[in-house]
Amino acid sequence: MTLSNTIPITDELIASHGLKPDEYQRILDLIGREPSFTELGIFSAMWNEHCSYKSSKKWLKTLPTSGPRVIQGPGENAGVVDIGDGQAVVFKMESHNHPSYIEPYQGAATGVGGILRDVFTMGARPIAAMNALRFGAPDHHKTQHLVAGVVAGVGGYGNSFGVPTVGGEVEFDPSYNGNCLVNAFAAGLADSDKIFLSQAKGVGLPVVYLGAKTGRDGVGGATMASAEFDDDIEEKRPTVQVGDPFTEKCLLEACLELMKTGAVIAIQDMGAAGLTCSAVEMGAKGDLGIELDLDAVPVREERMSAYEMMLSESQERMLMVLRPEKEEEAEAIFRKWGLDFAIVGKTTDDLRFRVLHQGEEVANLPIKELGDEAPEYDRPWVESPKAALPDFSALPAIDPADALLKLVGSANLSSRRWVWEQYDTLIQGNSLQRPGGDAGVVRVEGHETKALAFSSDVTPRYVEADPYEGGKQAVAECWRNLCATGALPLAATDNLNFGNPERPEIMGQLVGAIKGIGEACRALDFPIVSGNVSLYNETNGKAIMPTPTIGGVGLIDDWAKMARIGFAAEGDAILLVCASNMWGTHLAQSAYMRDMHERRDGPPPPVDLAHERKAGEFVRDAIRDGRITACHDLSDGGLAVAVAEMAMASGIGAAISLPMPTNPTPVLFGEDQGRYLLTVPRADKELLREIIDEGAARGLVVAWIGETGGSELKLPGTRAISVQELKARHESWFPEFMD
Amino acid sequence: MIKARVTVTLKNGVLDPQGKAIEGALGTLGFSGVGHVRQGKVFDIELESADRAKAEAELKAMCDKLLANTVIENYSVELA
Amino acid sequence: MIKARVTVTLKNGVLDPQGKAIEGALGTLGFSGVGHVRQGKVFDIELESADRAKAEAELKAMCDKLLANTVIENYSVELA
Amino acid sequence: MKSAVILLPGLNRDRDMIAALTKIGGTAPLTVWQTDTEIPDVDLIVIPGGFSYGDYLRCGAIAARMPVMRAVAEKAAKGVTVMGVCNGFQILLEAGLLPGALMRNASLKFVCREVKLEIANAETRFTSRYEKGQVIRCPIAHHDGNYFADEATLARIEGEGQVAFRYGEGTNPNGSLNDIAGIVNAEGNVLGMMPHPENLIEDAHGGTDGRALFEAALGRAA
Ligand SMILES: Nc1ncnc2c1ncn2[C@@H]1O[C@H](COP(=O)(O)OP(=O)(O)O)[C@@H](O)[C@H]1O
Ligand SMILES: [Mg+2]
Repeated sequence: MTLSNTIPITDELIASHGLKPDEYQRILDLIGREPSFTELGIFSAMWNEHCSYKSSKKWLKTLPTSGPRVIQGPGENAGVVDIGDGQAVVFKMESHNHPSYIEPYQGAATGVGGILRDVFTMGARPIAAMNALRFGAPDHHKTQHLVAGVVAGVGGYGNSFGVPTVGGEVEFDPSYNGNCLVNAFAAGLADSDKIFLSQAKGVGLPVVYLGAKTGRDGVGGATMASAEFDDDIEEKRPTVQVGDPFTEKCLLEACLELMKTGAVIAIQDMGAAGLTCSAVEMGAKGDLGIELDLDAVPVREERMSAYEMMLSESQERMLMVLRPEKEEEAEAIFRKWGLDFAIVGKTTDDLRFRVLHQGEEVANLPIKELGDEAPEYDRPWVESPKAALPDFSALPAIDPADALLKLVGSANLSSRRWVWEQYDTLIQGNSLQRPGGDAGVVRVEGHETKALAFSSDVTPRYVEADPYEGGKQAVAECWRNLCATGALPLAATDNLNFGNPERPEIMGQLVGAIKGIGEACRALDFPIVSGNVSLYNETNGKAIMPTPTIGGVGLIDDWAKMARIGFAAEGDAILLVCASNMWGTHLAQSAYMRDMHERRDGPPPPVDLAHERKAGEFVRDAIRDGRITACHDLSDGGLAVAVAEMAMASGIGAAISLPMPTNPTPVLFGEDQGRYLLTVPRADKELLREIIDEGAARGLVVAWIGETGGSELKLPGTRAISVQELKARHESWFPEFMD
Repeated sequence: MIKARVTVTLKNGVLDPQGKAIEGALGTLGFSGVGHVRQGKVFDIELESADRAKAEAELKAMCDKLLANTVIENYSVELA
Repeated sequence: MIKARVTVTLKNGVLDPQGKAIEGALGTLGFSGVGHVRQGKVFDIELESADRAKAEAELKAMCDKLLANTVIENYSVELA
Repeated sequence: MKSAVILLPGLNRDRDMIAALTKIGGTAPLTVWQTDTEIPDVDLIVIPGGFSYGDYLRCGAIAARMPVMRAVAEKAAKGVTVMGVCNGFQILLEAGLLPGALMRNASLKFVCREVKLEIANAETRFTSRYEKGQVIRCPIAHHDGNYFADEATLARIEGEGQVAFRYGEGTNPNGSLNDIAGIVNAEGNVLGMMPHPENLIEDAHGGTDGRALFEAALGRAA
């Protein structure tokens, strides 16, 4: 046994691997000797925040993750949910924040590549993608460059791979100045009895390496030390990974083809800390040891050390346990697609993770403990202080028409067309609703009437003001967006982006948000089936706004009855579904207060989950019965912005009249939760009455607040605005900012 | 007027999917003995200037700011 | 082993959207006196060969067959 | 009518195209893999869209040099109907089966949206079910659709009526010369076009403007 790998393990080296002294002591206790350099690298990969979830695990466990339709919850590459007829939807969201800040195009591209791989590793063909993006203030010197690069990167990868991008978010706020967020979501379709998992089974079976060759990509920070023993390095190697969507597309086709042959026992994509994480996970889950022979690993660079191979984050690679009798057939498939295929090891019965390189054993570790014994922290946290409702009565009055024009043309509420037109939104020929509505909707191929709806949501300013309410709101808004198309929300994935959890205030945000998310998911039967945590999003001690992105999936039984946000016709009655005849009341933390008065104080609007559920079910039923002609939920900008969006989406105007209090601002711009707008043909008086009565019977207020028609939007107490002007404002901010 | 050529190439170790694809295609077309292929860019730039030293400094600034992605690329500047 | 650099540039008169966009961007970034910008490609190719003349002929064949689209592009070959 | 779809690694609208041909033609097309050197007897050969070989080097360049493209060229020379959409168009140009080149979009950005397409010549075997001057809707999704040809070539294809489709009413999304969106060869049996008629053939797509193109190319009786 030869383990030393020559690099002496110093305190400095340990620290540069992100391991705290007590964590290193844990390693010594576990293996009873000093680790080799390669082993140190393996531990650092397995025990970092990204792989071990050491700060968040305790709290993630509190989330609801099961339900009658859940086939696979968190713990695999992606969550799996039954959609009936023997089919399942497979989905997950993942962040690529830091890489995207360093190199926006490649960072975002490889983020998309990673999440697509997670989905097809499970045997699903990707059918939809979303991207939730957050950037610094528009006038910050890096913002434009980051937006351009990230959007091009998301598109560059997704378009070439061939998945329609059907939704997402783009938001600007100074808290992201030094730390943009790129959260990528992907969903795929699979037969529910043909889901592939990462758990290895059977002793002595071949472990196969698939896909692209291994380079030194992403062998970061710690390996800078490797410059000392590799005198051949002419330049500091960049740690940026470059995506190769072409190879990934081939990998998709090859994997799906291979899975059909029955050759695959277990499969795992190589994501962060590639070979290390994937091999350990496959073995540990199956109660098996793994032996890897690095000399068999396809490499694209010369003289790679064992350490580098084990930590490389080269993209477009997979590891698989194969039925030996199918080896030839499997290899032929991969060769046909021009991909590497190499047997790099075998499963063993000794529960050890052994790594061989050039005839030497460079690592020999207990495989279960690598994962199970990873540190887990109960980090101290403090509850975020609750703000009192501010008094806005002294603020100068602003004409509602002026305010609306400003809001629809603002950085955060303007149209994202500039972004999504760079994405292929219709490839695969199943996109029923492309970006611009409440949720993206994709037809289920091979089925006459079924479709899936997707939405990604969070309102970070709410979470910052009250993590618990904000966590609830993120889930509720996502759920609402799905309901607004007529979809039954099935399940969600979460991407928790926060600052440094070692600071009790930040940890308090994380804890509060998870509690809120859990509460909302339980109340709405909307389990979390996969997710990702991204911590330490801060620069110079200043954290981003807490951003727990929720990606939700819903099922539409008959897409012919699906609702869209655009007014369908002139002369439709507009109905507001809400909780009380106070219409709108809550201005604190609203887009209006932020953008019109630069006020960011006070509590966010509270979410009444029981009402939320009632309202969503009512709206969904009305859509499914084919009784309504359009539907849109109320979110940023409140009632006024929601009506404007419905008008802009159709080109049809509207007149709103509802009993106004002396100050119309909270009614028009308040962001009270649990509200929708519906339209119904006005001529059908009976139907109108029926819907209003039925809402009342279910404990909701359904108010007839106006009518569609003409080419202008007329809000109470102010001048009419032409829909054309609204549209011009709405569409111009982004191109003017970027081009 | 000064004519300059800026050449931008990928740093060592950075994956070059284009180069790789070309390698493969050359093989398919029957060219044997082709080792690594790496793809880069050239920019032919005209500058209204007579001061060669200043032009060179300016071109380098253009590379740093726009023409090269210095996170993954190297550049070189050559005046005609 | 022979190392070669192949440079492929657009023919005169062929539209170059990338070059034009760069021209514009350089102006926006405050670089003045920038005339035409044309973008092209370079390929750094390793050949397992010792015969320079043969290598050069082979590289030209690669250009004609693959590396350049001779409808719109010119190429030049340079051995290291 | 029998059709075949050419498959090359990196193409990604092959499934869309197969679905369209199946739905409109009534039977699924045959598929032909890049290394195949022969194409069965069919009435229509289609090269779908995507990013063959990642579109590395130049769009369609590597694909155009694969064995199957020699077979396509032979069929085209014999007068078989051949159609390339998006990447398929780029491949046909690189293979020399159509004149000109497709450059990067003038905006330098990938663009996916709906455009208006004007039927510039309704007498080709692809456009015969439209009227000359008719304007149809059609989605596009590409990064390199900026058609370029030297003056002489451009004059020739314009003069010979080889321009089949033009972007209509100020919707040119890419800077294409003369708003050219699709062209046929001199013999009229090979079409290349950037827009995606296969993504507008059924109600779920929000329209059926693309159908008539396939109906004509498949030669189906109305
Ligand atoms: N990065 C993006 N990619 C694709 N679509 C996006 C992106 N950002 C926003 N969108 C789309 O723009 C529309 C408006 O977004 P948003 O205001 O966040 O919606 P909502 O208020 O309904 O949650 C939605 O249809 C959304 O999917
Ligand atoms: Mg919405």
